[in-house]
Amino acid sequence: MDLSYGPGYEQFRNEIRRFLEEHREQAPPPRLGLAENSAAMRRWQGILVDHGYACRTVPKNYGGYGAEEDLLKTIIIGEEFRKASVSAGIASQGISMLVPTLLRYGSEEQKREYIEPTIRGELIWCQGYSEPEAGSDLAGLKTSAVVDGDDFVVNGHKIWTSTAREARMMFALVRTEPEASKHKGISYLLISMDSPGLEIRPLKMMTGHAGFNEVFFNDVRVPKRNIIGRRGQGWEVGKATLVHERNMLGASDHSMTMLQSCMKVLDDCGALDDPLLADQAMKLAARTMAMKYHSLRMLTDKLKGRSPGAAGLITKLNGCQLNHDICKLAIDAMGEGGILREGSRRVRDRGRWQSEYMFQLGLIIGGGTAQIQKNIISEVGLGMPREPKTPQRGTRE
Amino acid sequence: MDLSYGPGYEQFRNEIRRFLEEHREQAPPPRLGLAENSAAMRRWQGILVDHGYACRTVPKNYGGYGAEEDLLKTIIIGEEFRKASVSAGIASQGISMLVPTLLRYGSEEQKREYIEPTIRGELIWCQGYSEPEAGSDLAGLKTSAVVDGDDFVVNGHKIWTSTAREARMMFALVRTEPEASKHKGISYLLISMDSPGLEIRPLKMMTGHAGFNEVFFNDVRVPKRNIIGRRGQGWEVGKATLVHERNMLGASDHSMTMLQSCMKVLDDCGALDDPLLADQAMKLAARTMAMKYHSLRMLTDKLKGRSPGAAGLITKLNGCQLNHDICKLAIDAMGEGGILREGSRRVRDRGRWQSEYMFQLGLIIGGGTAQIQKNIISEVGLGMPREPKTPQRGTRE
Amino acid sequence: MDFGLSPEQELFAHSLRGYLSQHFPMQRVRTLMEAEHRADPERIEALSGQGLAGILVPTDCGGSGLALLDAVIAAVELGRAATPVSFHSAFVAAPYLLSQALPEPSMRGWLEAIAAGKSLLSFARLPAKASSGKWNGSASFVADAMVADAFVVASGDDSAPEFYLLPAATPGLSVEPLLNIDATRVLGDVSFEAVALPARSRLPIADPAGALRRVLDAGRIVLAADAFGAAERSLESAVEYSLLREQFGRLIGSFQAVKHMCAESYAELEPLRALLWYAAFAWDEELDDASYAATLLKSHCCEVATEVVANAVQVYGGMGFTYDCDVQIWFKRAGYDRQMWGGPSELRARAVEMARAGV
Amino acid sequence: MDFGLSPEQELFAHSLRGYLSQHFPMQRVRTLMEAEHRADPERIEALSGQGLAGILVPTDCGGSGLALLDAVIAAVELGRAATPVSFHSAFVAAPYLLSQALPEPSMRGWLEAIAAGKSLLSFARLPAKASSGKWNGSASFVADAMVADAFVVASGDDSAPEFYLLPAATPGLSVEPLLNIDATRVLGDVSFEAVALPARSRLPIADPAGALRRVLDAGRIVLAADAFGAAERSLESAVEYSLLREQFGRLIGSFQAVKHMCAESYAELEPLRALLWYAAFAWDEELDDASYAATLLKSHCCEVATEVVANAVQVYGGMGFTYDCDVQIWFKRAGYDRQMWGGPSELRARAVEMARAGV
Repeated sequence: MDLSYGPGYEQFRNEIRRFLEEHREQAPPPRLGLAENSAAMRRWQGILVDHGYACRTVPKNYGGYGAEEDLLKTIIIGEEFRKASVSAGIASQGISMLVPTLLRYGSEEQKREYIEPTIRGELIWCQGYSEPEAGSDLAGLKTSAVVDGDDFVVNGHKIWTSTAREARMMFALVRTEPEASKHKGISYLLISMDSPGLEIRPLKMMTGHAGFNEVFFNDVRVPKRNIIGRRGQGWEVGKATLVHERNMLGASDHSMTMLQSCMKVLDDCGALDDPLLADQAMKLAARTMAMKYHSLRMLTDKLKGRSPGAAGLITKLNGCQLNHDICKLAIDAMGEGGILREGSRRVRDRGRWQSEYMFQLGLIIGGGTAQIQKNIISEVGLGMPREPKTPQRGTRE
Repeated sequence: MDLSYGPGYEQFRNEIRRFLEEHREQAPPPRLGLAENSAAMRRWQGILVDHGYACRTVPKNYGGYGAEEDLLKTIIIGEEFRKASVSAGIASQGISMLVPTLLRYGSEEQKREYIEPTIRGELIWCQGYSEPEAGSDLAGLKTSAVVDGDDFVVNGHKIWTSTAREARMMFALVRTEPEASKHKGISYLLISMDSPGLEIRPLKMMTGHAGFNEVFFNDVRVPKRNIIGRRGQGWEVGKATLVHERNMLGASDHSMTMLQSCMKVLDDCGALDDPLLADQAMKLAARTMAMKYHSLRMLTDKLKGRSPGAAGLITKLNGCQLNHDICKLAIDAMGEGGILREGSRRVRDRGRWQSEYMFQLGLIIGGGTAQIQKNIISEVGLGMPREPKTPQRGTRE
Repeated sequence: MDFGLSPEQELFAHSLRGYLSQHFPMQRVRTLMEAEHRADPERIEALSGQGLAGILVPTDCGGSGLALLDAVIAAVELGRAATPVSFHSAFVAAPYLLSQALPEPSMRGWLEAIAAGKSLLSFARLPAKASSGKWNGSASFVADAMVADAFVVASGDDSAPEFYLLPAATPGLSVEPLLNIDATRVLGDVSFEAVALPARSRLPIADPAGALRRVLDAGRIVLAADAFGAAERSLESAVEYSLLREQFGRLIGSFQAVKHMCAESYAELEPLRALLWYAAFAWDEELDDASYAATLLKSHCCEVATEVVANAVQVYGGMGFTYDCDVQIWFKRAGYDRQMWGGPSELRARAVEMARAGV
Repeated sequence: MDFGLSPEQELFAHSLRGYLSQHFPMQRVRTLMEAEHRADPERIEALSGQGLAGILVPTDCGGSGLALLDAVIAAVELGRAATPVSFHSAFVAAPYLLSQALPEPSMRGWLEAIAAGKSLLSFARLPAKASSGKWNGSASFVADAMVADAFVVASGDDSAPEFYLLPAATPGLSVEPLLNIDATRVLGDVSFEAVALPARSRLPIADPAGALRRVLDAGRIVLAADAFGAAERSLESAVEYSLLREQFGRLIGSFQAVKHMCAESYAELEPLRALLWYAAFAWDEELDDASYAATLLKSHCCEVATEVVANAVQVYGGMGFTYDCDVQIWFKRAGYDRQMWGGPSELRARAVEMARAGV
């Protein structure tokens, strides 16, 4: 048991601190959520890439820093940037999902064409996986791509596409082999967002913000060379980067930060004098502390090359529920003020608590609902049998 | 909306009060749980039957009082006896389940033979429905009864049989037509507990008490005339009396009484000064109050001959969980004293809270688990589809 | 013994449900939500036409003179339909207090105007007491603040409140909007700067502390009814959706996880219908445990409603999180009901005091 | 960065699990449960042979001189196996306090006897302070009261406690048994009637308030570990049962309701393993948040354990409610752990004070 990082890493930490001291004025102000697409942010991203603090393992010949994988260094970078309240650069789906995919499955030409502009924030991507009919059953997607000459012709409808309006390209899963089995008929395509026949409709959320979009394809032509991997290999290609290792500690860090802010709300509202609210705060503190050390345990397993087993499956389920509950407590502590929303007079923290309360509920749903996660925990984690599959029964008669 | 009973019923109430005043010294002291089998209790039961305060609707020619069905009168009897802390007589499965069954399905001979001694407490019955393999799937029972001459020959194994050691007879569900479908192959038999080949084993519960038994049948011979209804009609016969109307208000009355005692524990332990325990008490008070008026609503529906619909399905699920939670709070309020059990020095209320805490958990399970009840609420109450049935799949491969 | 609604009450609920679904369908609700702080006489007139505005107004003032139980029936329907109206303030609290002050002849005019849908009143609480005829201070989270024609103000603390009726145009009185998550009920702050109080603005109420307790109890019961309606409708709506939506080749409503989530919602929610009835009945009859019942009801009902609407969102999956899906409207509606006029833990702390005092 | 058990610690857990399942199988546990208040030197010797008795005893007193983290590993295994022993009192609290008083030479003998399994000590709290050398009062809920050879007594309030070591045969000291639901850990009351205190019975502990805090923290962490073990084992056992038992023609473990109940139990319980480790580590390293972590841990872990064992009983169905089904033993074991040395709400109230003080 050792919670220190050791001298080599502490030296690395000092380097980062020096870097931050020297360069912090060049950084744009940090924001919640995905980093915005601004010239200032792109300049900052360039500096980070050049110094190896962003996309550090991307090889030099594709415009990266070419460092070796080192999970602890990645974590220390995150810690120091967070502590200094300096933006850690662009957190886009292009960087977190497409680039690793290209590095593993892309052709040399594709790598040279897309990686560098992506990591430097010049080329923005959006993700086209989910579909309205598929929902939790992602592999049930129906958007079709049929070969016609040198192109695929794409028809269908994607949903939950964030940054669709800002993106120049989409990486998408489409069905190219309708006769194959569900998971074997999918291909991974890169689609230009300027394509004729492609239409974007913003999707307004419960919170009032349009954080997502729907994207419609009506005979959209995509060059055949824009496929990553082979035809029918798309499920494998897309699945490989669904899990972001970078965020392994992110979830529990986020909960810790939220709990701290929530305690501040309670303190300011005098709610710590209300024993009931204080009691709830301590319940949440215990859950948060447990998730914090649970994450450290997962990290240790990772560092030692061990599989965390079933214990690795619960982070998301617990994290979203925990964050949702922290928001609920903050709202309760504010009393009637708890229902105010962004833009109102006297609203606290710019309405953050209500919108996070809703957003976390959305996360409980998004990316594999809580129900599906419980299925996985019981099946993969505890070895319980799968639901019997009976497509015909249980449907409406 | 009218919470009074009206003058006619108030007169009936006064009659009961006069009766109680005149006769209360003859009553044995009231106990929790099922009324015991004692000579004093049988005498008292006889007095109650004669005055129409027990088994009041059983016809005179079978030894009863012959009153007409009147739910309100039944309720008023219960209220007054409870208020006066006088035993309301024998509450046995013979009286609550077998007698209504005989009245509806029994032959004239069977009625004459069994009803009078049963309602007077001279003939004690036990119930033989559940089996270890069948569990929640009651109709999956396997105990077989094969005709041989003038007898059925019974082989099998019953479980959860209360009062098996005291009973002279058992009313049981057995499989007589193995080739028929699950529900159509069952018959309802009356079996003497003295029969050769019948063995009783007490089943000790988590609480430390042996409230139940297992009963084993090894070539037990039962005269063919001991069948109630026709062969294969047993499921219909047995199911008709699974629901006791008498207990419609019983559950919420019981919760009210438990909550009151629990509040007394909190008060005595100074736990009302602990805002957290007091808060939990109020949560339980709200749930109890809701169930109290929910029961009154069900009663009103019943009086008006209306079906309560889905609302009638939740009483048991909520009641057991509520009682379990009330016990948990009382235990928490007692602190370290909460773990003492019956017979200990300094134990409060004779260890009632721990044993009820466990017993209520048993009730959450017993008589249709909470899981099954939720299935029924969703299917019958909310109109959601049944689970697809796939006997082959989902079993261990 | 008859614990349930009368045939007339059931008919009232039924016809109100029909009326609201026809005249305030969700599309119109959404339009009204966008309008938020604009006055909207047509809406109030339409609701008064259904007898909602005058439900507690005495019959000799043009109202229906009904009981709080009837108001609860209406509130459940308004919550189900998410109808944009601050029913607890405009049509319960304000007319109740005015009718308590009926000896004062000017009240009659206001009550008639309320019942006819001509005036919209709002109930406000102001901690500061009027001193030497000039008032300073501010009332927070006042329903309909920007659009109300007049305010019924309860000032001072709970033990010795005073009640005033002040038209919105009173010099020194100003309002500022608040934006809350639930755009079907609008709120604002009302400020008083050296407001002069003419003698006739004071409501002559015999037992002011009792009246304040009664008006708060009534408002809480009605807010609980609203949350109940919102939760009930979102559960029904989720169940309907689960019978249409397929995933993994099955209706999602056939998955035990979805079924049990709905069954649990139902089992938690349904008994509160009876408690709603009882709390209103106890209020109407002024039974001993009326205040205790109201307090327990609001705390518990609003907590259950929070769970039920969140479960409904989960049944809808991603769609439930969109603005276009109606479940978000009930979600926010229940959120408003929970926080207003006392949150769950605050109310339970009050209930403890009542329980200790032997209610 | 290495947040986890060392290979030696994993081996210790593994071998202890094997040992307990072989030498204290559930059948033997049941036999020992019946014996309850009878002394049983064989059991203690067997456990000391595994190094459990001397786990916190310094090496120069014949112990293993290990850390609380190691004791937590043992406690999880003892909870899993429901081994009849009051580990938190006999092998954690008592030896910890004696080792704090090691300057006093007589302590060495007691510590050696503990480590060797020759003496069974018990930790008792007595509200009354010794006055003029004579003691009156009584200590409640004392582990192993009837069978302990001596008592380590903490007397007086938390801010200035005094510690004494009194052999069970001390004149004026008497014990009476209590019966608790969990027959694997026995309790009693210890009465003091004009007990004379020889000077050497007092433990010379430099920072008595600190030592009391540390001993309570350690005991709470170990009780939480015990509850964790009991809950973990009951969940595993319920899952195993669900893969054998069929109902309605299917394994009950294939029903989503059963699966999700188990998944929820697992998701609630598993993160507490890391918190157990951290709380013990923080105690060992005397980190600033050690007491806060111990307090939060015990309150939350015991609540989760209560839910997990109740869920396990439900998976077993009717069988889970019988005395023959082992799940009842874990159910009661977790019930004991929850109530002893501070229940959940009491501990959270303490944690609030720490949080406000800025821990």
